[in-house]
Amino acid sequence: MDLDTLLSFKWSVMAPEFIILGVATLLSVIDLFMKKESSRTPLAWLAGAGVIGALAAIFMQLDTEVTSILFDTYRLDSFSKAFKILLLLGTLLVLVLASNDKKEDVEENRGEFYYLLLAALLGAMMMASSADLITLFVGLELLSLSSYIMAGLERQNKRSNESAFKYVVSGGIATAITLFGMSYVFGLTGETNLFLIAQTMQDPELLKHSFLLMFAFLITFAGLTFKIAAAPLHMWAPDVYEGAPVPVTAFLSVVSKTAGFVILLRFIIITFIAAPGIDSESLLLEVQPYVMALAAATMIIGNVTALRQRNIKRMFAYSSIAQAGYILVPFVSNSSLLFELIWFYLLAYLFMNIGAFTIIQVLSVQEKSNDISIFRGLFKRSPWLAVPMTFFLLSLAGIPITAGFVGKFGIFMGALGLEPAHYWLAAVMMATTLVSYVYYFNVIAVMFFRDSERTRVSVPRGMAAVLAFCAVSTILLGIMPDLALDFFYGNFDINEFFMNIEAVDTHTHDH
Amino acid sequence: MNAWLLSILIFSPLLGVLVLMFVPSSDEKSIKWLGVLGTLFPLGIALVVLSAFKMGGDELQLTEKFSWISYEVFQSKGQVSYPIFYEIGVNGLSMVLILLTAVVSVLAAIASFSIKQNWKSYFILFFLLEMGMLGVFAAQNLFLFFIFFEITLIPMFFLIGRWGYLEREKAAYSFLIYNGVGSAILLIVFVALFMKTGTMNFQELAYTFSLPQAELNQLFITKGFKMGMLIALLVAFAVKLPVFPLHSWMVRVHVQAPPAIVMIHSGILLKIGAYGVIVFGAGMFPDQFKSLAFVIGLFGVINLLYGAFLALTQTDVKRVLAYSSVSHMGIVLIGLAAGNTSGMTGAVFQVVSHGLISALLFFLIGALYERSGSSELSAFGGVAKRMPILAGVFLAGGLASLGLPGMSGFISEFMAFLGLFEKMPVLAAVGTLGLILTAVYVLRAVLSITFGAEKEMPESRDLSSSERVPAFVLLAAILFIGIYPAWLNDMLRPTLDAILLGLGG
Amino acid sequence: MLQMSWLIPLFPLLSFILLLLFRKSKSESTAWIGVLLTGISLVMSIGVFLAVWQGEGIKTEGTWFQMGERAITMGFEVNPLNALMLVIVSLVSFLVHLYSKGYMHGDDRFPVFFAYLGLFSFAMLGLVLSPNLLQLYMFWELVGLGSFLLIGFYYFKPEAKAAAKKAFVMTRIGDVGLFIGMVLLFWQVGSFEYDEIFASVKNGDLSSGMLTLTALCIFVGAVGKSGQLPLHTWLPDAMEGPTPVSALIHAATMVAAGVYLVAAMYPLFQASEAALTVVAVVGGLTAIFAASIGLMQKDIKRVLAYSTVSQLGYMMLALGASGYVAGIFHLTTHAFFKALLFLAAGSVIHAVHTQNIEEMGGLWKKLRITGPLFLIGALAISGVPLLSGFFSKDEILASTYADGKYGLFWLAVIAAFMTAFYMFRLFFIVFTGEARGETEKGVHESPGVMTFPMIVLGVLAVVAGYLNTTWFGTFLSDYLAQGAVELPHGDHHGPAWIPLVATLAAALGIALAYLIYQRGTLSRDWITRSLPSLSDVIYNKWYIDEGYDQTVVKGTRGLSKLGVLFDRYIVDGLVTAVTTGVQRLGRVGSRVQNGQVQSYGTAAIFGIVILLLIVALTGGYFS
Amino acid sequence: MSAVPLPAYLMLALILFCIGLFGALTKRNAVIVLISIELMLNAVNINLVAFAKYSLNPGLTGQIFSLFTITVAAAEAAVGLAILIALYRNRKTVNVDEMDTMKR
Amino acid sequence: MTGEMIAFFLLALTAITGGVLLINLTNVVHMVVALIFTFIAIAGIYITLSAEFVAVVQVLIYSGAITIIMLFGIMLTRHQEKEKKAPRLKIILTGLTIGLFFLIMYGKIKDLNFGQQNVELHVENTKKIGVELYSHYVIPFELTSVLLLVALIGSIILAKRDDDEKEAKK
Repeated sequence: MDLDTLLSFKWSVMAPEFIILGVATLLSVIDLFMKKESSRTPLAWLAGAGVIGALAAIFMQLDTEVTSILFDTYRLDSFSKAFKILLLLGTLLVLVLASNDKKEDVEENRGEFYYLLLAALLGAMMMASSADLITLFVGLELLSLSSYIMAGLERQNKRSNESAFKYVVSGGIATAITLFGMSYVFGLTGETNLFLIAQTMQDPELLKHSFLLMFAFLITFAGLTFKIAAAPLHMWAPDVYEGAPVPVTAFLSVVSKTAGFVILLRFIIITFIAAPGIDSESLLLEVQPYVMALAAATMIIGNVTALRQRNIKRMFAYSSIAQAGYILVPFVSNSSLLFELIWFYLLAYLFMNIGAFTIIQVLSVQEKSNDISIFRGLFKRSPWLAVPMTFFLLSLAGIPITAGFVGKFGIFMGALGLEPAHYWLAAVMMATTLVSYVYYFNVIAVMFFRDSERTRVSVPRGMAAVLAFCAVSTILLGIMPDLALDFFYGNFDINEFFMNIEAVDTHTHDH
Repeated sequence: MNAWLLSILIFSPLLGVLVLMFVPSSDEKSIKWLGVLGTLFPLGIALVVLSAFKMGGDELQLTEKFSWISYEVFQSKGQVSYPIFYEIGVNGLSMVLILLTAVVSVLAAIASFSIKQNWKSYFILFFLLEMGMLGVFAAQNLFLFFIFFEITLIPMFFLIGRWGYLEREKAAYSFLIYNGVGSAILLIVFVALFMKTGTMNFQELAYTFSLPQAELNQLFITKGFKMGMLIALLVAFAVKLPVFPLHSWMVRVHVQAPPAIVMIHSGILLKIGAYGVIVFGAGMFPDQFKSLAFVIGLFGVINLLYGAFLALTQTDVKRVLAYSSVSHMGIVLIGLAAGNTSGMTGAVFQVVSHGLISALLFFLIGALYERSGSSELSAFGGVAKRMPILAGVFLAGGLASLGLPGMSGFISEFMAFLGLFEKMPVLAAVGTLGLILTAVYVLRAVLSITFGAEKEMPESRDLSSSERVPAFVLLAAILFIGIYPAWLNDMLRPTLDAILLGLGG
Repeated sequence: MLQMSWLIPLFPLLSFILLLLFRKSKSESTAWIGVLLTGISLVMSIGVFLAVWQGEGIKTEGTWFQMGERAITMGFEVNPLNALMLVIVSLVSFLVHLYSKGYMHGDDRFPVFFAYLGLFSFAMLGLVLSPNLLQLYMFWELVGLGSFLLIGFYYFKPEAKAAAKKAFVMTRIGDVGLFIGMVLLFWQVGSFEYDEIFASVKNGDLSSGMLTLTALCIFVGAVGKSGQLPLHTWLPDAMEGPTPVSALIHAATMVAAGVYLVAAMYPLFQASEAALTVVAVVGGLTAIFAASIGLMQKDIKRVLAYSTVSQLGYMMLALGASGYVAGIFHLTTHAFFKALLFLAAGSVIHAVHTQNIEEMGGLWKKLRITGPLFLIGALAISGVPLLSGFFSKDEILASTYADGKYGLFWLAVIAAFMTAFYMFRLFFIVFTGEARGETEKGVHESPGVMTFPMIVLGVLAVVAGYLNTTWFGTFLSDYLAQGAVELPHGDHHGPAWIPLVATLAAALGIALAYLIYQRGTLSRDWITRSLPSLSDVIYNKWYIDEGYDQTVVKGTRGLSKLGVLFDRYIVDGLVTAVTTGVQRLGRVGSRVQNGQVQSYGTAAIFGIVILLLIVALTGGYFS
Repeated sequence: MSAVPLPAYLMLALILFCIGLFGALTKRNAVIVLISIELMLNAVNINLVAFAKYSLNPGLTGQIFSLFTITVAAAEAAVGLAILIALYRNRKTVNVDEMDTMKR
Repeated sequence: MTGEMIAFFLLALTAITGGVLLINLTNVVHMVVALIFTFIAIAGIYITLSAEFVAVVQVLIYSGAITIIMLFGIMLTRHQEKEKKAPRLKIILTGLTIGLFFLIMYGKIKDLNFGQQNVELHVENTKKIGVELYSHYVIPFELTSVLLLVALIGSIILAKRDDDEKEAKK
């Protein structure tokens, strides 16, 4: 392959990634030359501009056909576009949330945060737009490494240190496990291109090793649950969420989680769609009960343990575990609605969770605490914080006229849509949702039913904007979910996801 | 105008919310009056709707239908879409319930004058609650029904938890979790039905399920599936109704919530359960419903007797009334179990009648509580002396509650039992024991408050003029239905006939 | 005239509404509203009665509401039976209104009392005019309401409160029986109309078991309202109400409604021999049982109350023994003389302000009008010849004998003896001898508004008997024969010795009372001493109330308490168990979260291994 | 063909993986925990390289994959160590089981 | 038994021994040193698998770079040299779980054989790898450079001494 061939690829489709990469580099250089005392807020604006630029680039690509560069190591299809929008949007909101962070001891690391955030975003975006095991892995690690560092950015804060260390150890083990599983997936097929893997999976030779395949699947899957904070690799989340700075927690719980689902979808669906199961059924059908069990366990652990939390960030960590469990449900059901359901739920989740974290941030900065009691009497002190917070909590709990409800409704559609319908999974989800009412409404009760002498809360303008945007979106998507669904259906053809344009025509075994 | 009429009605309480937003929260007086005005407005529109409603005409009227949400699914068969529409309409049954909602809301708003704090947020939530209730009865598909159903949940949670009595928060959670269980089951059932049939519209669903089994098999709808769905629905609505043994939340709410809210709750919200059983249970799965009739009847009788027995020895008048509600909801079940014209009519009449009666009684309890600061029976005595009007209305309400002829309670009890006697005479005969017990506990409660030696109370003024309005309006309505039931009956008949046609009775 | 008869009940209703509006008025002239309006009713009733006497009748109905295919109707019907009842009710009601004007003088809720009277009269007249069972049932309950309100008129008295409640609940028990019977009939016949029910009965559409069942259910209703055994306990307690109320409701009208009901449904009863027998037995037992209690009571009104129960038992006995006319006849005469007795008793109470007969005495001289009137009443009820009671009681005895119910016949005779005894015991203690207690002073005769009604009733108590006599003509039975009911045996002219026996029993009773209470020949506590336990039982009303208290009331309350416990510990307990279970689970979850990152890893590996193990075990790993 | 069979390599990898895992989960010194994770990644590399030679589609890909893995592992070790040092400055400990201020 | 076989066994034995020593030694520095043997042995294994380039990288990065920074880490953190054993129960439980994992995997690995092998891997191994890296895998390769940059910057930020900054602030 010579330079001409390399240059013949349509590199322009990578524009969003290039923009992010460029801005990240620029930021690091600027940061290097900026005076230590000067505020890093301009960096935030620059980073934000970069994200918006990348978003714009993606919107301009909406009509672009499926494009593949270098044997799907980069791939632009509807799936990647749809989910990259989520990632970018999430990062943008986290940026605004962080830019207004007035906590002094973080100030000194402000600059690094921005370009680390962008680097993490870059990794996530690469995960969204690749169909090659190696790229996926490197993207995943880029995201992970940046996250480890971000979690530990508050160097003087013991909790931040500890959370970062826990994160890096858990993450390291998870990476090893994932890779161990992937190594078998790779080994049994000898390919790294997902489509080729899928093709090779149909090889009758592999029928003999269906057990190993199943093991590989389960190990890889379990390893990847680390990113989405689902069982069995969920336990890091509460500690890390608690210790990390709030913007990082928001990032972890939204963008990083979204990226986790992206890689799960990409890797699992494409790779195993044609794989044989142990009893010669489809492997994906055969693993359903196990994934279901994991989803159920995740929902139960997350919701039940959240009941006992007094620390709001920790509570949201468990909540986020539970939410991961919910999103795993359509994944289990293999419904044809899979992509839009997950996409929609993640979109809803993005708004409600970032919105909630914005308020947590405001309050925890003011009160110097993360205890639930910081919400005491919020309705009296600042109704304009209490009301949106209520919407976010209701949405998380899945109560109508919020986006969270429509998302959950969709998940149920997925779970009950195919024959045989997964009634018990739906029942577990509903039962745990009920349990979740208790702790979500507990926060609401604290805001509305308790009184407090504390003073009013002042909200920085940028955060207020994030808040308003998230609240409006949460409600709007709850009332008119078609806004998002039509956008999805109108611009994304999910068949592209399965379209192997590269491998069939041009792949040559050049070794 | 007519095309939008119903939507205007449903969302008309929002106008109140909007107006209240601009009133300073310290301006108690204007907020309270706006609170009443804000409910009068929907009442006015409800009356317009009533006038536009053709009695005994087509089954569904004033319908509206817009495309709302559309999921597109690619299956092997090709593209199948799962559209969700915004579709509303009224038939006789929902018209009656909408009217009841509008009326009771106004009266409850008046009764809310006794609220001591945070009037603004109180009334905003109150309006949202009213919107939810109106929507529940106007909804013509499962999705919309569920949404409005849940919308009623949230304001109620706040209203109980913030403005209730001492153990209000526990009551609020109790309310939330129990009703959450109900709505959780509902959601699963609704989605399951949706995914099997591709529609959420009540009528289309009813039509689909009435298809011959051979066609249904192609949709993977077995008899077992239908039965399972029906049972789940019944359980879900049993929570709301509530049916023994799922009633304890309701008692708690009735005791702890502010009186005006209990008026709404007992008067209307409980009725959603009955409405649901009628529309979904009997309306969509008539065959299965019939085969479950005995169980439903049994639970009806158990409810009736259990509530009555427990009401006998309660020392708190609110608890007496709460258990009395349990008991009276048993009559709804009894009527439904009968599944014949009289039974159905009785059930629906009981829905309306109990709505009015319990609203009246709780209103009076609220007035008494405000004066005495207690709701213990032992705290009262000889109220008739200083407050003859209150005592008189209270007695009248009690008599209505125990089914005195000439009042609405009689018609419903009579019809329900009449129906059940045709189908299950022995069960019905056992049930009539409840009529005696009802008399015992109602008189015990009413008499120990109004009769006997007078006891000291901090305040002993009779009903003020603003308090008389709700009391007399409700009493008049109770008497009107009791004396001239034909009006209500004519309105309900087409709807009930349609359901009865399915039940084959 | 007949077309207007539906207005008859409405005048009292109007009175009720008007008086409620004037409820705060202090003026006692408000009473005239009630008197006037019931007077109009009375006049109309008499007009209607006369028209019916001439053989007319009417039945008009309209749809009340439509129940599916079936129309539930409301309307009114005038037939001989209810025309007679109309007159009785409106007459007694009118007289009681008048009487109350004097009796209630000075009460601060004067208009309310008259309002309640109006409500009651409305309900009673409506009941009588009902052309179908459902309508009857509705008014039946409203009558109960009126009675309840009036018994509890002195609401501040705990006894009145208890009595009102008891009256309502006890009659409600009966009502439920009526309800069941009515509903069962409906599903058998398809209608609540008397006509249609009778037609079906005649056609033999109902099985005999069903006939008996429905008849008995309806009879239970009558038992409740008419204070028959075993639901009679409320009636004596109901004497807590003002005395005119007792005269109106608990002597003349409402309690007679049970008898009326059986009479109105007579074709149904006729079709079931068993039902008739039950009616007769219950009636006969009630007659003697209540009379026995009446022997020992010390409260003037209670004596009269038990007397009423006893007489109602007579009527039931008559109906049960196919003595349709006899029953109605006794109902009529009883209405007059019992109302008279009550009003006279009221007059006495009004004068001496006590109801305890042991504190009275020698009133004959002081109450110059009341005394003789009371004597007339006592003579009439005792069955002294030529007064109304004699004729009607004679007919009952005759028909019982003719029906072959000899045991009941002799029971009735003994009851007659007892009646005479306790009435004259009462008379002698109250009116003769010396004044006892502190009641001498200020005793004066009642005003004219009170004595006038008594005089009217006194006259009627004498002459009403001639409505149906062997000697002058059987006007009443001829008249009733126009009605729907086919009279059973025509008239009963049993053996000629029956009147003699009856007279003898009455004479014996009077004589015995005379000997004990006037002459003192026999010591007063003669019976008490000779049969202490029996007299104790009788004095305590056979311990029926206590028995109910110990069994039914305590049982119900116990069940209720049990229910409360069940509700708290089982129903709520389950919920608590679930919630604590979830919370425990949460605690376990958070304990696992021990902050050790290595434990997290171990847990994860453990999870994965479990998954792999399950796959291995279920997938045939070892094969 | 008498070459070393594929299962032998896989077994070696598995053993090393398990040892690494055990070390990562039980060793108290944080540095050793980090280095144990490196050992696990090494085990994966053995798998990858072995599969590069023996597989349905043997080729260089496995070796390239392992190169990426090595790089990533190195980066991870560096970052992990940096975090550890930051932590050590504040807490003066490298004992993993003392790092449990956040729990429950 | 061919020479390849013997070489494999020796290398494997060394690797595993290193691993076991890692587990069992108490001196932290000794542990790291033990692991150096493992890393080098693994490099040898790579050579038997015709992956010369990877083997070289292995030696450079693992036996060299990583081990050194780990040793530096140990020095920097001035720990007590002796490592205390973890609680027995924890060791047993973890050991059992991992043992089970091993057994399950072992059962299906032991007869995994595709019956073919690539014999040309060692031919121009490094060059071919280079070509592949710079053509086929250029995107992940570049991404890796970002990753390394992030790791570099991140490590510097995190490990930077605070006193410098505090002084700078003053």
